[in-house]
Amino acid sequence: MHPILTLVVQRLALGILLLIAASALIFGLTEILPGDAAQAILGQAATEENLANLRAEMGLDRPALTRYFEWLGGILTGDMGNALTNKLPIADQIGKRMSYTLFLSFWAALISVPLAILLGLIAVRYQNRWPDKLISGVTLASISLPEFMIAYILVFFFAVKLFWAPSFANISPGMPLLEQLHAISLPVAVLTLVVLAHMMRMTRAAILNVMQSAYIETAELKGLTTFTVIYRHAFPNAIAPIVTVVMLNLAYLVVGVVVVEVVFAYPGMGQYLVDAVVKRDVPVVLACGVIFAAVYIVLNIIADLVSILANPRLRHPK
Amino acid sequence: MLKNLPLSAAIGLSFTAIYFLAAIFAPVIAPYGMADVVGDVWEPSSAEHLLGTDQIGRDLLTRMIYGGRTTIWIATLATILSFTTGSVLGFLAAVTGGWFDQVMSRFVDLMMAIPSLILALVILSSIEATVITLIILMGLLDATRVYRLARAVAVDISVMDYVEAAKLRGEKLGWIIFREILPNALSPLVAEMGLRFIFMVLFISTLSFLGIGVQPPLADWGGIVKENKEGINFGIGAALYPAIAIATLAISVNLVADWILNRTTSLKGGRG
Amino acid sequence: MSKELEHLSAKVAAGQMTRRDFMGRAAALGVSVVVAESMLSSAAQAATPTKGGHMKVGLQGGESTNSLDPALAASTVPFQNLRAFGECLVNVAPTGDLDFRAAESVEADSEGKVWTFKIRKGVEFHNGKTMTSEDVLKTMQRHSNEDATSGALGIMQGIESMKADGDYFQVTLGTGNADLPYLLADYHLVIQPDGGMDNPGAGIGTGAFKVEVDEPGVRHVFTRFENYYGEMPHIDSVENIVLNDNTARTAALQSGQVHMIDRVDPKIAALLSRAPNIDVRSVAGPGHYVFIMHVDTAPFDNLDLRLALKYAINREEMVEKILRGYGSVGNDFPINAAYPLFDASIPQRQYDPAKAAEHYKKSGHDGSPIILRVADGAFPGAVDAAALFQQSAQAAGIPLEIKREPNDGYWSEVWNKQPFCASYWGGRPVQDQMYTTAYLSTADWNDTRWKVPAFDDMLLAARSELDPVKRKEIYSNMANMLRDEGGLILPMFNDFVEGVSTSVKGWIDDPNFGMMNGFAPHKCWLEA
Amino acid sequence: MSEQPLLKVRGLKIGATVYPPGEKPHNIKIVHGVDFDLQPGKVLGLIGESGAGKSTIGLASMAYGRGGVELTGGEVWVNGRDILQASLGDIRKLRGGEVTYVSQSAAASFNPAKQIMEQVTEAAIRQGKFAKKEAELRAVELFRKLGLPDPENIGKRYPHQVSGGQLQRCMTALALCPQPDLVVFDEPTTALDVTTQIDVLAAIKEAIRDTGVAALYITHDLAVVAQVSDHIMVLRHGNMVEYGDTDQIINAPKEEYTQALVSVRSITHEEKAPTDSPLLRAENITARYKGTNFDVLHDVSMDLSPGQTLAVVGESGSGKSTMARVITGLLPPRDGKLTFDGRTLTPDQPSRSIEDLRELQMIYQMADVAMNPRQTVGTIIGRPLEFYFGLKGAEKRQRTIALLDEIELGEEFIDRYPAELSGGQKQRVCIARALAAKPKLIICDEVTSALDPLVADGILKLLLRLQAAEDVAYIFITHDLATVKAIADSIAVMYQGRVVRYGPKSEVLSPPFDDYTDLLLSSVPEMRLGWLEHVLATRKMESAGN
Repeated sequence: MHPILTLVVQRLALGILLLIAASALIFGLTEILPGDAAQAILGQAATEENLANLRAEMGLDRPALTRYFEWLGGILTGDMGNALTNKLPIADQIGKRMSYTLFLSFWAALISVPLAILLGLIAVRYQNRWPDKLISGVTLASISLPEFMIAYILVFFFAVKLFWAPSFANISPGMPLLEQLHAISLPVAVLTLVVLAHMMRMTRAAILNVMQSAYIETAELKGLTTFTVIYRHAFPNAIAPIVTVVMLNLAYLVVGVVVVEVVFAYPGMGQYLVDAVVKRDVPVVLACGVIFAAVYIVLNIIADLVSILANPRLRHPK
Repeated sequence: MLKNLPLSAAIGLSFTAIYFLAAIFAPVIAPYGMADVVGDVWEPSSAEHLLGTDQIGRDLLTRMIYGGRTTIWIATLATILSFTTGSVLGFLAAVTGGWFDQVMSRFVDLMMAIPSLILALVILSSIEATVITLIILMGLLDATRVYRLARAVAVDISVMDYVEAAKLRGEKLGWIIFREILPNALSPLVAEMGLRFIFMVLFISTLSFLGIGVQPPLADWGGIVKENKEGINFGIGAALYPAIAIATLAISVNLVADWILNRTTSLKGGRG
Repeated sequence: MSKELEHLSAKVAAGQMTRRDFMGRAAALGVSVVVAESMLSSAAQAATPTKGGHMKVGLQGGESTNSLDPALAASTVPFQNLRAFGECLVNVAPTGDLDFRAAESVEADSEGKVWTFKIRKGVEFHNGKTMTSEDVLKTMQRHSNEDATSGALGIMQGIESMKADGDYFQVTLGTGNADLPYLLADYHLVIQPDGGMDNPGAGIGTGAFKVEVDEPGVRHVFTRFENYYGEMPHIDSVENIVLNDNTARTAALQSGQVHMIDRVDPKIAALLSRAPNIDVRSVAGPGHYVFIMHVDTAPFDNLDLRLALKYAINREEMVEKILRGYGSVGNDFPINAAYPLFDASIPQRQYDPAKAAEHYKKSGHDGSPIILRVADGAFPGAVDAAALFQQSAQAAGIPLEIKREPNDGYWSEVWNKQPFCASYWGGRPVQDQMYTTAYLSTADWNDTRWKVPAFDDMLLAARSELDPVKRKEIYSNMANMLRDEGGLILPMFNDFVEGVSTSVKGWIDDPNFGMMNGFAPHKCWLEA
Repeated sequence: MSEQPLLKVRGLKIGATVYPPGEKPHNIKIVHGVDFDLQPGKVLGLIGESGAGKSTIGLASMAYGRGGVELTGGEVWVNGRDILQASLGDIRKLRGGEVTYVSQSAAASFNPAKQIMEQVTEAAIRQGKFAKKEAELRAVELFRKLGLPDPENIGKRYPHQVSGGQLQRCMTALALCPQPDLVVFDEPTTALDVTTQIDVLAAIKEAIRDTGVAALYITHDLAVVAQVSDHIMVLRHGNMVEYGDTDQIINAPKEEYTQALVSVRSITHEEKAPTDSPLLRAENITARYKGTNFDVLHDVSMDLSPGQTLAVVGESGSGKSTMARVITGLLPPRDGKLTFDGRTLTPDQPSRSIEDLRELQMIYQMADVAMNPRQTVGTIIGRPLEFYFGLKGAEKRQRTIALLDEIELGEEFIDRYPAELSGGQKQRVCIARALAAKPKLIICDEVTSALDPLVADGILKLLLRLQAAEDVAYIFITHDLATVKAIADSIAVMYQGRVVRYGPKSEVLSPPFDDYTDLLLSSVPEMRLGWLEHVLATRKMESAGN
């Protein structure tokens, strides 16, 4: 296990470097681009002197570098600072919103991942027969629809017409779990549809790829049934690519939900970020950006590790 | 090339062709001017307005045709941009290796660690979204993905004996990249190209939907959905047509991509 | 009027009959809509309200960047929140009269320079502290502080000095202003303990509701404040839910998840009103959409050109196409029936290509395209409106060129900087304030560069004139002046269009602002 | 022949669907009606070149068609029932139960993700032949019988943790574990080093004898099959050429084709004496690969005279291919010196002059990956002409055609793609490409080992002819001593990164031998019965493969 341990350390170190670089990149962008928080807030009410006042009040009059390093220092000491616009501490805000987002992603993942893999296996089992074609067709369609469209269609039918599910995800901490689930049923459905296709297709491809190898023939020549061959011999060797794509999609579930949150007025990170971006609330944008990047990086590391663990060559070196 | 063309691919090709032709000849075939208000709001489809009218009484079919034009135009150019930059850099990195490879790959990691939609948000929230800026932005953001693929493919190829043979012969980088590697990397890249094109279409639609994409009166499919979405809750189709268009285009291009992929894999020959 | 109608209106109030049916019957009985409406609202009040319930309101215009600091409130959701937990000295009633809240009464000296408010006794803040004139003073001081970024800063500028003694709060102005109480009704000016100097965002006020949950950009829940001095709201609690996406907001109302939504898109108002359990309420307000010209910049310094453009716009078409009828035509001055002392007798300007062409010719303009700058954000449908303007002007041979500007930075870069662009005004409670903000020579936001001493004099005269008849006459003259010489082209006043579930009773149309000027939660009740 | 045959094949016809690029997929015939019987406990050798359909026939005895292969006609009777008519369920019982399979590459045929024991016993358990415990005991027993080290625990290892030779034995254990009636051995030793090969061969032979199982033994190497089989069937292009008992086929082949197979490698080439001014001189080369910490070459020296052939012989891991990389400059040595044609070669390839690059060409083992599949033969051969001599247009084309018929291919090949060539033709094109540069030295890396014996012979003959004609020198890297004997002038025997024996062919190949050379020489299968036993009896040293 030793090589793996060192590997983890390397990955983590690289990850942290990436994070810092990412934050610098985002900060740089927000600096280069025209307009700033003061302007964004005052809008029509902007007059030179109260712009100046607000800038001073927000500390935007100080040089960019100092601000960035202050922020960085803050982060490293676990303090994300306060939002420029409403003076609320970013940490609590994000804390709340992140929990919402994770809640949504969690359930979406819980449904989509096993479903995707199962469908993938079935598609391989009946390769080029109707179940395969059906599954591929449906998933292809769902991958090809813009997610906001899926969302609206579901809302129209299940909320407006049938009154089965709420049209927007109004959840609050107090709610009992079942109500919360009911509240997020539509967003979860949308997200599931969006990520399902990709994962399923990759699973199918990965397993089919493995099915080309000679040891599958060996297995077949042992007189095993096709399904046994697939899940006992093919699947274990397809884990690495599958995990990679699953992680990619999980990352998407966490960071890619902006649209879904807009449509369902879901109080997640996406909404928060979009508002912050529009209002040029740099500290918030940075915080969100870094968190998203972190999620992506961590999931990637996990993917790497799993693929390593799934590979006996690395698990049991000679 | 087109011999023994499977049905699915045939359908895909024909649809794709139709859309592209419509895009190219939009001004010719569109029944009305793009921005002309020719009827009442959300008229149902009729003889003079085949798809009815949109939220301020413009002919929807016309909007769809011009919308398709913008969407396809942007998606195509962005795809081309992302592929030329992405694959050339990817090949270079794969062949030369060393620090260039390191720098590029790390940078790409960095770019990919930040969700592209969010980068797009940050950038487009302040620079004006013109067709050009959109193409460049989307193209470059997507180039990172292409780079990864191209590099991976090229790394596999560059260990082939024939590449080694070329190196031993003393060939220059140019020949090795464009004559030895590119032709063999083409098929997977082309297949990927189809998918990336779709993501472009969806991406630009999403941007327009969030209001930071193509700006009116210029129409794109995502934009038309946004303009007409209020109607959805009342079962008004205006918002559905562009969605259907996006979906069908996506599916047909996917079909074509799959077909290319299959052709190339069978070219490598199965297990023997 | 017939017994039957009264009977019916009672039924409606009792929820046994939908408002739409009633209007239908009323029409059938040959009763004008206005009368019917008034009957209905009076009947509504007459009916006995149901107590209790949790009211959900879906609102546009809330971001996660909002705060509860009254000074920073700029969009709808913060406005609704202030209404719920805070109270000003006075409010403006639907009728346009003053409705005294934190102040019990007000006295003015002869020329309206010194105003003395008697502060209400036994008013309690949500933190248990009792409100004093000191709190009032501090509040006003905070908002008039130059360095502060209060949205009410403009209003406070006319004030020379303020003082509080005992139960009294006194304001002294530089020049007399008969409308001061109306100015102090500005929604920013809610009374806070110590004027909220220490913690402006605390959300402590004297309102009928107290803050329960504050999730900026998501939802704000308020529960009835049991120690409220005034008339208790019928409902137990109200939830302001942020639903910025129009479709989501509509869907929420349709699927019965909220009781009311604001900003119903005119396009769908008709469709929405067809839904069985939903009423669409639209109220003419002071808000208006304008195209503004700088009268001091060529070519707009030429009166004939200005008139040409004014005649070249088709107001009816705009109201029809852009507002879908949920609004009224404008007359090139920023005042309509929503304001007290409005002179309805001023003749309406019509679309007249011939006249337009004539003035255009007289202006001797070189015929080069006149550039009109516009952005979606200028007002809903601004771009479409501009397109319509362009077409109607074309008919008069006036070449307009529309230049789209990005939404972002429109207010900082284009508006009040470019000589000809689209804009909107939310309106003000009184004419004086409207004119003072945008048409006084010295006004910051004089976005038409309208600097006419005669006009300024009239404004000041009217301001300190306490006799309504005389005032109305002065205002009428000012309106005519602006209409015929001013730099604003005002095609339309937009209505407040709102969707209300039929289970909501006690609704009264209020021209001051949407959601019954923000008091719907205070006055309406929920029928089971 | 009284009892009924275990395997009875009648009129077996096998076809396949192929999907050539750009063409309609169409059916081709692989086997055109073959008949044979196999009695219980007997071993039948199926021999033929690639494309003869021998593997296909072998798999047909399990009613299995590989890839797009379909069993189109005839009967295959196993234990008295026609399995081509049997239900899928019955076929599953048959596979891994009555009939089992040992494939050419055990390395590829073991699931990398599972322990060996699990895979060895799987069939036996699934087929309900043994309970888990028994099956494992039996496996251990087989491991021991097959001479695997540490039989109790080797099953706990993963495939990548054991050597190729051992894995091949495990594969045999896998096949024998369920106590089948018939085992199909498909080139079980071809992928192994010669020295390993005979051990595995011996192990298999013994196992067959002890378990009394019948076997189909498929190979292209007559010498090998001669050691294990009772009968031999010679196949060509899906037809039976000759059938007889081993003795008769080896010693008295009737058919011409069979005779050719028997008399293969009859090339003779008398050695030239080394000249005093060598073309290439390697002195004390020591090298290691990037990122590793051990040398793969230790102080290796060798000379090559102009126009002569130096054979570098050794098994995989002996460092012979590494030597090639050092000479070509792909792997700069840590120490040592290369002199080429009197001048010193810079160690790393990129810094070498075009002249050096031109005069030192290389031919690879796998012809089909040595040619860009997207280039025509014309481009492949033409490029060096253009690159080194700036030939263009007609001139280039003429030269290309000239080269083509030097390698005995016609002008019509100029527009073909590699995919359209046979293995032999591909290798010839590679030779032409090397030749096009007018080199002084060509490094031939295992150029014949991927080819069928007869084809290989053809290539060797060609190379010799070209050497005579163009006076080009070869470094011939190979593990196959027969080849060496055929063409070498001098020989360097390499073992674990060192040259253990070096000199003119005659000296190297005549006693007294060092142990390794002896092992190497003795391991080359000879086409006589009983050779295997004899060798095993007289060897001095264990093979490296174990």
